[in-house]
Amino acid sequence: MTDRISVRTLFFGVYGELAARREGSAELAADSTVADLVDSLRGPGGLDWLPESVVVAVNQSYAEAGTTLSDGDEVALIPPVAGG
Amino acid sequence: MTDRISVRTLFFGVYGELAARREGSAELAADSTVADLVDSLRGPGGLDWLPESVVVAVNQSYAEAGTTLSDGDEVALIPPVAGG
Amino acid sequence: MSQRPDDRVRTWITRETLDDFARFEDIVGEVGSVEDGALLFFQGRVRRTNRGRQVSRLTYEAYGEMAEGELSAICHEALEQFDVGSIAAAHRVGDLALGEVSVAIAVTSAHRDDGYRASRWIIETIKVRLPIWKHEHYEDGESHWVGAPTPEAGASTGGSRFG
Amino acid sequence: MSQRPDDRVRTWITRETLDDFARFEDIVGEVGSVEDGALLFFQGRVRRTNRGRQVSRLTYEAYGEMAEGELSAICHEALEQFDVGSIAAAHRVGDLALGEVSVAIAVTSAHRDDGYRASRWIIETIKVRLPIWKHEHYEDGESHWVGAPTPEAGASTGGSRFG
Repeated sequence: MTDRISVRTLFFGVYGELAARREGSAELAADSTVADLVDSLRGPGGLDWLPESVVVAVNQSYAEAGTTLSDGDEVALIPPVAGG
Repeated sequence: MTDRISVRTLFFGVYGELAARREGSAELAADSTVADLVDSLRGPGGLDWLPESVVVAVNQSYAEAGTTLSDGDEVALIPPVAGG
Repeated sequence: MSQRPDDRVRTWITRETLDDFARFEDIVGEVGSVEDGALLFFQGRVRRTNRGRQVSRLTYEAYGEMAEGELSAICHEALEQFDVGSIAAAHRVGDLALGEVSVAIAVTSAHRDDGYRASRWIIETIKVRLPIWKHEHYEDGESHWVGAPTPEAGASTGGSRFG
Repeated sequence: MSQRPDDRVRTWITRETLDDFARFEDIVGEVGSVEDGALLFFQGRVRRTNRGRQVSRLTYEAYGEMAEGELSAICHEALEQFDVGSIAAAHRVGDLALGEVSVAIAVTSAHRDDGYRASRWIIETIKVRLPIWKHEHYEDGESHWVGAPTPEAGASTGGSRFG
């Protein structure tokens, strides 16, 4: 059988407000990518307002949609930044 | 007969060093211009190292070669500036 | 005497005030050198008017550890790209009142052109990369996450509004 | 509340130190406003190495009254040309040691682009218009008026060397 992985999810700024939570966790098939995670979050009854092109950081570094996730990763959903 | 005017001359930076004086005065024909003054200063036995295109300020404002001088004017000979 | 790059960069994310010039003066004194003929110090401050609305206060939220890492990375990249001597950069988080300093960047360089270009590059790069979000509170009692869709738009449109 | 332009510009030529950040912080506090979201502070400092020579100290000579007038004029022109809120600018004269601040310029503006452009314009314009001359003293005991021909060239060539 396929192994499962668990990742920690973080929602910042307006995403935290829209998701009504600042963090959570997700169970995924092993070898899932960032895009797979975003798809699962946007799924039925989920965060359907998340843009396809959402910016994501994995373990505190910006990551591509194709980046493969590992068990225990910290995955942050990054709305448009507005520092400065 | 033509009236004469007298102007005060100031020599800054390297000009003061080369002229071996920081200030002086010059007698000129009435209606003399900045260029006339510079010519007279550069004349025989004078400040022959003064460039034709020397920058001049009259009464503390940058002036053109054709500016007409008046009695009592303060005329400064301005070497390449180097503030900052 | 050459210095390791790490000695020439200081960065931090903080809840403490950045309003004090003197603190940066001290840091520049520590990390700068007499080979640096120029110092460029930039402050971003909370402005009363933004996009035509009257701001009463701001809250900055940061992805703390990542913001620390990104700010340091940005300044080290500036050290690679520009001929500068030292860099100190800091960003506030938490609640800020009008006029308070939200971001401060000090750059020393042998020549001023490098300092102006590096300082500008750092603030522009902070604005696109640093994981910090600004929640503006307005005089009229409303509030808004800068860069996010308005609440009204959020209620009526799908995900493509972010596109 | 609008301010007259004169309230928004402070300039001075001085024999006193300009090394202190805090003094500019105070002035900016007086002449700036909460409509200004950016502050750009530039310092020019005495650099050890200039054109490959080791500088030991500098003397700045100014055409005092004219320099006061020109510095004020430059800053008022910047106020006309750029969308900035306030400007404070000062230039040292007399003897300066290595590392001392020779020129300092603070600009506040609603938006940072105006601040960066105005600050840069002011220092570049100071460099071509302000009637101040720099006498560099070197480690080897020689000295030279910056921008002037070298003493050797001065002794051997005519006026055209300035051309």
